[in-house]
Formats: sequence, C-alpha cells, structure tokens
Amino acid sequence: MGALLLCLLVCLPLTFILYESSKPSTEAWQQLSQVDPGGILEELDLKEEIPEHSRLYLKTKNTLLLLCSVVALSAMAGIALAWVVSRWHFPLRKSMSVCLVLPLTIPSYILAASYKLLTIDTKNSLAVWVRTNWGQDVMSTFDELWNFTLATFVLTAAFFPYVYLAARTAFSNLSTSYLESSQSLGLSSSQTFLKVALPLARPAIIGGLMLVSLETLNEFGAMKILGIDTLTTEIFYAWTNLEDKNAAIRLAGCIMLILLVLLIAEQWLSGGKRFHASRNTSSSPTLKKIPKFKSALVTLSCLTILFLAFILPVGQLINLAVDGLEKDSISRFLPLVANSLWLAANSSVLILFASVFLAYACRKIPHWSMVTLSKVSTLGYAIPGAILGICTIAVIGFIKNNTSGGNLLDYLYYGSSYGLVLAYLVRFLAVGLPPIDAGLKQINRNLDEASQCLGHGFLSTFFRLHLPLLKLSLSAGAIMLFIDILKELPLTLILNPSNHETLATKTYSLFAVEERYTTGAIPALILILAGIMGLCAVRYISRNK
Amino acid sequence: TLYTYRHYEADSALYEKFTQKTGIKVNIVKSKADALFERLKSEGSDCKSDLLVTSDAARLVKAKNLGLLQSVESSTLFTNVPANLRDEDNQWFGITVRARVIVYNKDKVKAGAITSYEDLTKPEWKGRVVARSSSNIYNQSLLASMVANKGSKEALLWALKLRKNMARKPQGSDRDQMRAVAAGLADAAIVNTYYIGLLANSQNTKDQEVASKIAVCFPNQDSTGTHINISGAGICKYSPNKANALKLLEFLTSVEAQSTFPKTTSEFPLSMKSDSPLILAWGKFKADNLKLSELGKHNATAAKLFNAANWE
Amino acid sequence: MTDHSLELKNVSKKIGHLTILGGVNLKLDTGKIGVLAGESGSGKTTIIRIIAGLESPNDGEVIICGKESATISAKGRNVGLVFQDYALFPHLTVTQNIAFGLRKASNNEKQQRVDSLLNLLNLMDIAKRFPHQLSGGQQQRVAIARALAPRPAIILFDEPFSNLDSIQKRKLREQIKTLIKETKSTALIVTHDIDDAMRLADEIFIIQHGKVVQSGTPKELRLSPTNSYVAELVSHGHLDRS
Amino acid sequence: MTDHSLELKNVSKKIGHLTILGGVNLKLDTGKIGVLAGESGSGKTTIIRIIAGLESPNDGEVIICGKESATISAKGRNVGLVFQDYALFPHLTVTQNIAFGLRKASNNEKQQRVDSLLNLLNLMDIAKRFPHQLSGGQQQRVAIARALAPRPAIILFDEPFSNLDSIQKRKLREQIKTLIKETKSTALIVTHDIDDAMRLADEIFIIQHGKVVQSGTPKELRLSPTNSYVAELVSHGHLDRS
Ligand SMILES: Nc1ncnc2c1ncn2[C@@H]1O[C@H](COP(=O)(O)OP(=O)(O)OP(=O)(O)O)[C@@H](O)[C@H]1O
Ligand SMILES: Nc1ncnc2c1ncn2[C@@H]1O[C@H](COP(=O)(O)OP(=O)(O)OP(=O)(O)O)[C@@H](O)[C@H]1O
Ligand SMILES: [Mg+2]
Ligand SMILES: [Mg+2]
Repeated sequence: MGALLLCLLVCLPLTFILYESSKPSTEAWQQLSQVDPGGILEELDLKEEIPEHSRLYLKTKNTLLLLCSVVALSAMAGIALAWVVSRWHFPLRKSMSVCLVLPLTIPSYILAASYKLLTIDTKNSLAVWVRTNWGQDVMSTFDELWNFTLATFVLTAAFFPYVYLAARTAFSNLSTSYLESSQSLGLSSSQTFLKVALPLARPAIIGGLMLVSLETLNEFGAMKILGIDTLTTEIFYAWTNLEDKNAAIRLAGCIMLILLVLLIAEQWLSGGKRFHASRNTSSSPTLKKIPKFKSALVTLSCLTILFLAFILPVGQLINLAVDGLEKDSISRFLPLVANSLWLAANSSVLILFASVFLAYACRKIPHWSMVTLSKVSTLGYAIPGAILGICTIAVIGFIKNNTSGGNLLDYLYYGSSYGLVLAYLVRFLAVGLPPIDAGLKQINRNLDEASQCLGHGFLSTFFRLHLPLLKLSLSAGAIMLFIDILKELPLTLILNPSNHETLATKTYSLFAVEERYTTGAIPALILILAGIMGLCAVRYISRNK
Repeated sequence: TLYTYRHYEADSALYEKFTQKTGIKVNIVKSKADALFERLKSEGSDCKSDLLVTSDAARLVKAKNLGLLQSVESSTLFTNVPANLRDEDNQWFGITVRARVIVYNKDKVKAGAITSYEDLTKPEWKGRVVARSSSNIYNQSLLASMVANKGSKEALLWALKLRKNMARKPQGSDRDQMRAVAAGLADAAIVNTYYIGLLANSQNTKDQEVASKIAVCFPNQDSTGTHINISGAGICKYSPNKANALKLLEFLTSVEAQSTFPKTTSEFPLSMKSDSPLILAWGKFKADNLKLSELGKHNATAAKLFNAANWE
Repeated sequence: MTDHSLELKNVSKKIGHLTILGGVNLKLDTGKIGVLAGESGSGKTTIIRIIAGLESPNDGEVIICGKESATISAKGRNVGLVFQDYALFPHLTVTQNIAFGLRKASNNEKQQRVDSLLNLLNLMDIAKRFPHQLSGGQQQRVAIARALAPRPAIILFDEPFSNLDSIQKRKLREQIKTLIKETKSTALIVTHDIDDAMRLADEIFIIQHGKVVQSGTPKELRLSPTNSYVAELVSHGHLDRS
Repeated sequence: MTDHSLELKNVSKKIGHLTILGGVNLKLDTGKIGVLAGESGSGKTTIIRIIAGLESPNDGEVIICGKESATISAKGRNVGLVFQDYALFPHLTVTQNIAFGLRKASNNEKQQRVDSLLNLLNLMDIAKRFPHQLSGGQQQRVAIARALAPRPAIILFDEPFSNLDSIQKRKLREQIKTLIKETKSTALIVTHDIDDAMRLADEIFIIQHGKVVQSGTPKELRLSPTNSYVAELVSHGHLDRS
C-alpha cells in the first residue's frame, strides 16, 4: 500500500510527461524532427543546403553512441577494479578499495571543465597541425572526434564508480564456496570469474550500469562544456530557444523510451533466471596471492585510473583555488557547507528508507505488478532534473488551482526545503533502490523462514536479520545517494526556496555561468571535500552498526 | 523577493549596498531564466516575487508576453534608461549593456579588414571563423536584430554562409572562441564585449595571453551599428512589495550602481560612458539603436533560421 | 493438559504443473514422536514446510493443536523447525543464533536456556564462533539447539543427524527422545536412516511419490509391510537390537 | 600405470591460535578407497580441503601422484571434491552444474558424460532444474555427479551420503566402489556412518582432535582398536554382514 503511494508520488511528474507528449505535435516539434522544417530552404531555392538528416536523428545517434561507449567503458573499468580489489592481494589494496569511489565526488561538469582547461591548448595546436597537413575537412572531423572521445572519457571517469561500488558489494557478498568449487573443478581464476562470479553478481552490476546509463542520458552541463549535442541538450534547446515546453517534454519522452528499452533488456537479462543465492555468505574471503610483477602492475593501473579520474582534476582545482584565494576567502562559503550537508544527509536517509521499503515489498510480494511498480518508480532519474523541476512546478500549480491544499504546498516548496527533499526522492529513488534490491536478493530466503519459525514477525526479522546483512549494500547506497544529492544542480536551481544556496549551485554559478574558474574552484573543492566527508561518515556509521 | 537569472557575484554586493542604504532586505532566488518563468507562471496571482532580473532583452519580452510583468511610471527610470533600452509599455528596463562584436587575431588579420558582420560571410573567410552554438540567446538576438533590420531572407543567407565559413562545429563559450582565435585555429570570432573584459582582467596568465593576442572590431559602424543587448529587470505583475521593488530597480539604474558595472563585470553602463581603462581603450562606437523590444518579436524566427542554416 | 497434536488431512501441493504432494493424511498424538521416511525427493521436506506454515498447501487441512491453521502464519504457530541445510544466521554467533527465538524471555532466563542447550548439544567450546567457523556437524547441532530453544509445542526435524558421527548421534537421539517425552511436546522427524527411525519413532510414516504409503509403529511395519519398497526399507533397520 | 597415490606427511594447520590439525600422517595407494572417520569437529573436512588445495597447511607435505603439491594450485591438482554443503552453482541447471568441470571436452563428449552421470545418480527427471528447486538428497547427488564428471585422479568425498535414504545409499555406495576400482582412481571418503566406512574402505583412518589415532583395514580396526573411542566406534559397524 505504501509502495503504491510512493510510486504515485513518483509517477505524478511522469504522468505529466506522458500527458504532454500525447498532445498533438507542435511546430517546434517539426523543427526538430524534419529536414528543412517549414520548407524555408526550399522556398528560397536553396535545395542543395538541405541536410540529409533531421536534428532529431543526429542527436539520437549521438546520444546512443555516447551511451554505448560510456556504458561499455564503465562496465569494464568498474567490474575489473571491483574484482581485483575484492579478490586479489596487492600493495595499497585497502586504500585503493576506498579511494576508487572518490571520482564520484566530483560533479561531472567540473570534471569536464577541468579536462577542457587541461587539454584545450593541446587540442587547438593539434587542430592547427591537422589542418596544415590534411586540410580543413579533416580538421573538422578531428575536432568532433576529439570532443566525442573526451566526453566519453570524462563521463566514464565520472560514472564508473557506480558500477565499481555495485560490483564490489556483490563480489564481497559472494560466498567463497562457489569460487572454491569452481577451482576444484579445474577452472582457472579468470574462468571462475567469468562463469561463476560474474553471473552471480549480475543483478548488482546491471543495477550499477543502469545508473551509468541514466546519468549519461541526462547529462547536460558536461555536454555543453564539451560541445556534444545529445537529446538532453536538445531538450533545453526546445525549451529555451524554440520556447516550446511541449516539444521539450516530448523529447524527455524519447529519452524515457530509450530507458524503457534498457529496462526491458535488463529484465530480460536477469529476469529469465530468477535465482536466489542458496548459501549463506561467509565473511572475509581469502585473497588470492599473485606474483610480484603482476601485483605491481595492478597497483599501478589502479593508481593511474585514480590519478586520471580524481587526482589530476582535483590538483587542477587546487591550483586554480590557490590563485583564487588571493582575492577571496573561504569563510563566505562555509555557511553553504552546513546547508548542503544537512539537505543531503536528510534526503539520503529518507530515500534510503523508501528504497528499503520498496525492495522489501518486492521480496514479500514477488508478484510481477509489484516488481513493475518498483521499476517504474525509478524512472524519475531518467528525466533531466530541470524537466522534472518544471513538471513538479506545473503539478504544484495544477493542484493549487484545483484544491485548497495550497498553503501546505506553499510551505513545502517555497517556504522550506522539504519540497526539494520530496523532489530528490522522486529523482534519486533510482540510485537507492538497485543496490538494496541486489543486496536483498543475495540473502537466502531460508533465513527469513528460519526467523519466522522462531516467532519473529515482519519488522523484527527485518531489524534483526536483514538490516545487519544488508550493511554493505546500504552503505554503498548511502554513499551514492549522499554524494549525488550533494552535487545535484538543476532541481535545486529550480525548486530551492529564496536565499537558499547549496555548494552545488554556488559552484555552478561561479564555474559555469561566470566562468570564474579561480573563484569557483574554492566551492568546488569544498563540495568535493564534503563528499569525501560524507563517504567517511557512511563508512564510520556502517562499521559501528 | 528578487528572482534573478544573473549569477554574478558582484550583483550580491550591490544588493547589500541597497539594504544598507534603505534597510530593505533583498531575498534572492537564482535560477535559469526559463525555470524562473515557469515558477512565476505556476505561482500566478499568489506571487512570491517582486522583481525579475535577467540577461538579454528577448527574455524580458518573453516575460512580458507571458504576462508576468507590470507597467510602472517612474521619472527616475525614464531619465536613467534610454528609450531604446526599455519597454514601450514600461514593463521592463535595461540595467547594463553589452555589445556583440567581432574579435580577430592581431597577427593574421589587418586592422580594418573586417568592418561588418557580413564581411565574415565572404568566401575568403572560409575555414577562418568560429562562433558558439545557436542555442545561445546572444546569437539568437543578434540574428533577430538582422531580421528586424534587413528581413529574414538576408538573415538566413548570412547565417548559412557564415556557418559554411566556420573552422569547426559551433561549440563552447565565447571564451573558447577567443582561445581558438588566439591559438590560430581561426582568425575571427563573434563574442560579447564583457567576455573580453573578463579575459583581460583574469588572474590567469594564460587568459591574459589570449587577451593580448586578439583585437576587437565594432562592426557595422557605417550601417546599422553594432548589435547591443542588455541585462534588465521588470516588476512582477503580482508583486507583493511593489514600492520596494521599484526602489531597488531605481537604485540599480542610479549612477552609483551603474558606475560599478564596468569594473566588476566589464559591462557597459546604460549611459555607455565609463572611466574603466578597458572600455576607454575600445573607444566610442556606434550602437544599433534598434528598439530592443523588436528582438523579442523576431526571436522565434531567428531560432528557425539558425535551424534551417544548420547552425547547431 | 494442552493439546499438542498434529493432523494433516488430504494435503496436496503443486508447483507449476508438478504435483509434489498428492493428498497426504497424517495424524500424530500429543507427546508422540513421528518419523517421516522415504526416498530422496519424495516430498518429506515439503510436508515439514507445510506444517511449519512456510508453504501453503493447494488443498487440504493442517490441524495444529486442535486448530485449523491455514490462516495462522509461520510466526504464530509455535512450531520449531530444524532446516535440512541449517539456515543459521551468518552474522550471529552460536550463542546469538540459539537465543534468536527467545524474544520474550528476560536476559537471565535467556542465558540459562542457552547455556543448558549448549551443554546438551556439546557446543560450549564454540559458543562465541560464527557459523562459517564451524564444521558441518557443529552447524547441525547449533540448528537443533536453535529450534529447541523457544520450547515449541511441535518440533519438526529435517534430517537432524545427517552430519553427526554415530556415537554422538546415538547419544543425541536418546536425549531428544527423553526431552520430548518430558516436555510432552510432539515431534516429527525426517530421516533417511531407518535405524534412527526404528529407534525413535512411536509411529513411522513411509512417503513415496508424495503420498503416505504406510504408517504404523515400527513393529507393525516390520511385520506387515504393504509393498516391497517398505519391506526393503525396514529390513535394514535393527529393531531387534533396541 | 600412472601413480595416483596420496600421502600426507606430518601436516598441521592452525587458525589463529587454534590448532585444528596437529601433524596428520596418511598414505593411500593408487586404486584404493580410504575412509576418514571421526567425531564432529575433529578436522576431517580440513584434511580434505588441504588435499584439494583450498587451504594451505602451516606445516608438512602433501604428496599427490608422487609430486610435492604445496606449489600446485587447486586448479592444477586434478583432484575432485564433493563439498559437505554441496556448493552447487545457483545460476546453473543440474546439467550445467555437472558439465561445469568439462571444459576441454567436445560438446558431444560432454553430452555423453553428463547423460551417463545423470543415469548413474538417477537424476534424469530433474536435469533442467535449478538447485533451489531440488530436495536435499537430489542436491547431494548433483554434487557427486559434478565432482565425478572430469574423471579426476583423486576424488575426495565429504559426507557424500548424509542426505540419501538407505536404499539409494547402498546402491550408490556399490556403484562408486566399482567406478573407482574400474578407473583405478584413488578416493578418500569422509563419513560419519561407520557402516559405510566398513563396507567401502580398503583403509580406514580414525581422526580424533586433529590427529590420526589409528589406521588400518576394517578388519584390523575391528580386531585390535587402539583406544576405547575406536573400539566404540567400530563396534557398531556391521562388518560381519558385508
Ligand atoms: N574459520 C575457522 N575458525 C576457527 N575454527 C574453525 C574454522 N574452521 C573450522 N574450525 C574448527 O576446526 C575444527 C575442524 O573442522 P572440520 O570442518 O575439519 O571438522 P570435521 O571433522 O569436518 O567435522 P564435521 O564432521 O562436523 O563436518 C572444528 O572444531 C571447527 O570448529
Ligand atoms: N521450487 C521447486 N520447483 C520444482 N520442484 C520442486 C521445487 N521444490 C521442490 N521440488 C521437488 O519436489 C519434490 C519433493 O521435494 P522435497 O524437498 O520435499 O523432498 P524430500 O523428500 O525432502 O527429499 P530429500 O530427502 O532428498 O531431502 C522433489 O522431487 C523436488 O525436486
Ligand atoms: Mg528434504
Ligand atoms: Mg566436515
């Protein structure tokens, strides 16, 4: 019942999107979906200028290309690192295992900006060199290729920790006896990985990959900075330039269509064989000893990835901030820290509760409708935050005009930040739910039954059995939620009450709007630091629980 | 409450100054322009906001057309803000001015080689121009001004030819265009004046280097004049504190406030006169005295033309 | 005296199109020990799970302590169950596992009960360990202790001695027998070991293909088996020696 | 003839401060069946795991097929192992579980081998099921089939018959005995059932507190047990009948 209510809350903006998309198409939509819309070129006898493909086709192609490459790369990096960290013995393993989550703390647009700053000179001189050698056309292609590669790289660096975290949790929850029996049947460790560990960790990994896809699909800032056009940038184009909200929402509908395909694929991939681990997990897996040379190599690759995805951009920020500090002081940003942390912590806890609740409902009522319901409630993440924001505003307006609950809504959304928390809930359920769902799936149902037979009810079983066993998954979810909310921008920009700024909005206004990198680097660094603090806090709490 | 799209730090300082002077507290909600409009629309008569501040005249016209603003009669405003920089119905008023100019690489282009926006469409400029994406409202307003001045066919041809002369796909910010010019990737770019100022005043040595390599040309001095635009504000239709809002708006256009803009954000004051060294160095120029409300009218057309011209 | 009896009336269970139980009838009086025997896969565990309320039958009645129990959840049945694969809680120590079902007891009572069970099952040395640190037989004994702890009216054992060595098994068998007789609870034991069956049972139920093919005291089964399977099964038991 | 002998020399194992094995000596010739018996928690599983290479001894030598095997990983030992808790792969069907160790075989060979094992262990009806859809005894038989599939030189069974009914057990016992004698592989079987031990073993090793306290043929043990524990243990076996 509560699950239904939760879904309803999430579905309101979604329904709004569906409703809007079902309206007849507008002129702006033609602008997007046709070559030579309105026949302007044809009228002027400029037929040869008519492009081959419509905007929509090109952007969709871009989006899908980017999606595929980022997802593939993140999967490779995330899974490989998680496996190595949870099963092999090499120098710095423990610190690596923690540090590889760090790239998550950098907002993707900051990563993009910082890489753009780092590479722009190289790119420009390379482009000149390419032109002098191969001519103008090649340079154009080179330029686009470079942007695309850089975007793929930046997004991968920003998002692979989602896969890493999910996979690491799954791998450490994996019962050793499966791996041992595979070994005793003569399979090498790489075969064991492919045939046993990977399939068993698949639900969790797919959850992580889903997050990466969602993030990639609705990435706006980084795409703008790196000059890549995707469906999401197109949404904003339709909304602000063509001044047509309907077309924008229709585009959001397109993205959700892609997502629906992904969701069905996910269901198809993991749904056919619904299995539950039939073993209880045993703690502290034995780490595999590997040759010195190999372990050095592993450490080195981990360090390289960490360097590229975290140390280098942060170093760049520190460098900028040192310049900025000459003119500015840190103190004026400090009040923002408390503000942001409070908001992020509150919302994370709330979303975590909601996620546990939903995942639990699915376990108790394994009916397809329940599962679908829980899947639908994660769709909120697919919509760009800004669109979700205006949909929320529209829904509030609608409710206020038709009912008398206006004062409460006013208080929630304009007088306080609770409305923002609710909006976060709609958006970030997709971050909280998968790790917890996957974690719950790894708990043998036998244990539930044993607890029941010993006279424990629903709640008691949950608190005494599931909560302790879910510790790892919960902390992974909490880390992702906390950091994600801390970074969240478009929703916060649209829905925040007056005089309410967070580190993210501050950083954004300095970094992206004013392009004042030196001053902007200060709140950016504080933001990253706050993320790291949150990470430590979550680890601390989960250790002592 | 003030709804603003301007995210500039310097603005906050001005609001603080205003509070000191009058004791009126200013609450700020920063957001993207179109999100602000949505918010105002949804609030309707139950409005929480008094003053709407945003950059680009086209957006202000849009706000007016959406019925979000109200007319005000204020002699102070009438004297402070020139007629072409405010609304005919006095619903919105300019606060600062920026011009959209052409910058070029000093080493590669002779001074005087470019005189107009149209020059860049000539065949000899093939592969030598860069500009940012058409989804940027500054470009859209520039094209809208051409539609207003010369009609949509000419405007389309201009966009089409310029797009073909571009060295690369439109991308990045105005800063990036200047960097490309400095690096020799292209020889000319279309940018806003205050970006040049921000680059030149930057603490970053690389930025300063870029600024030193480029020169500014105020185009179309012999014809329509250089395209200018404003940041402006209007009082919300259902403002709960209209009197205070008006005071703030008057303060923003006052000489005291105006004199700060050239220094902090490198924007022109409404009077176009300033003792800021950079702006002095650029010298006087003839600005397009098209009524800015015209821009709003042709904005939608401009967007379609860009689309037709395949200028992403 | 409270009624701890157990009765299944025509219980059947299907999973998909597969009939796992096809009308099981079974009756066990208070204080008696029943044994379910039968070949692997014949449905013994399923019967046990239905009695415990972990699975609901497609048809038929389950009467526990005189009450029709279809509507009573596993939690409310006052039935203890030793799982075939133990299902020990991996995050709890042996002591905590055993105390898990003692919710209402005071700390002192808990302590006493756990201690006496640790003693009974010879687990004192490993009371502080976690399940993954135990040998197979030790895990099995913890599972038995855990099920006994809340003193359920009816105790169900699913292959409780499969991982114990014969000496220990014999000892435990006698202890459990005494315990059940003393507390006047009812027990239903699944075992593949006909020796166990013969020695423990007041009544034996032979299951074949999801049905009770014969039931009776060990002697009865021995003397007049209904079919060759039962005959072969009981012929290996050592009733004579007990 | 290849040398499939197995020898442990003074193997000891500690976990933390706990001595689990204190110098185990054990020798088994090619083609022989050895049985490890002993009370629960005495260290039988640990010995098996050390031989399989899943655990490394703190001290002593493990010699498999004539080679010192400390440096050979579990993968390279050509040793099959039936786990006490089966450890079936939950994501694979019965067929896939059994075929798991057959990597180098052609598809045709695989098919044949799996079929013959399904037949041997009477699993044909449930070949397409997943482990969680199986009864305890069925799971156990799948585990045995999986270990036998790659025809390892040495097969280790950890309580392989604990969940099987006596009729099936007797049948399987004989089949495995024949199989091992035919293929001239070596087997080491852990069992708590002294009956099994007496019938299967060429050599029995009695483990007590992490040490081999006596070893010998079933007859030898029966006739001259070294201590009262061994005496009690073997007295319940039915050597006479075999
Ligand atoms: N990780 C561990 N930490 C501490 N003690 C352990 C650990 N693993 C096993 N032991 C102890 O080592 C001893 C030997 O265990 P092992 O599993 O070899 O016994 P076993 O002979 O196989 O017993 P069973 O017949 O009950 O299976 C047991 O007392 C067990 O409690
Ligand atoms: N989820 C399921 N899907 C399909 N068949 C199932 C499922 N669960 C159990 N079965 C089948 O039901 C039958 C009865 O299973 P049950 O576990 O009750 O047997 P059992 O008598 O306990 O056997 P054992 O002595 O081997 O434990 C078996 O043939 C088993 O394969
Ligand atoms: Mg069973
Ligand atoms: Mg064992």
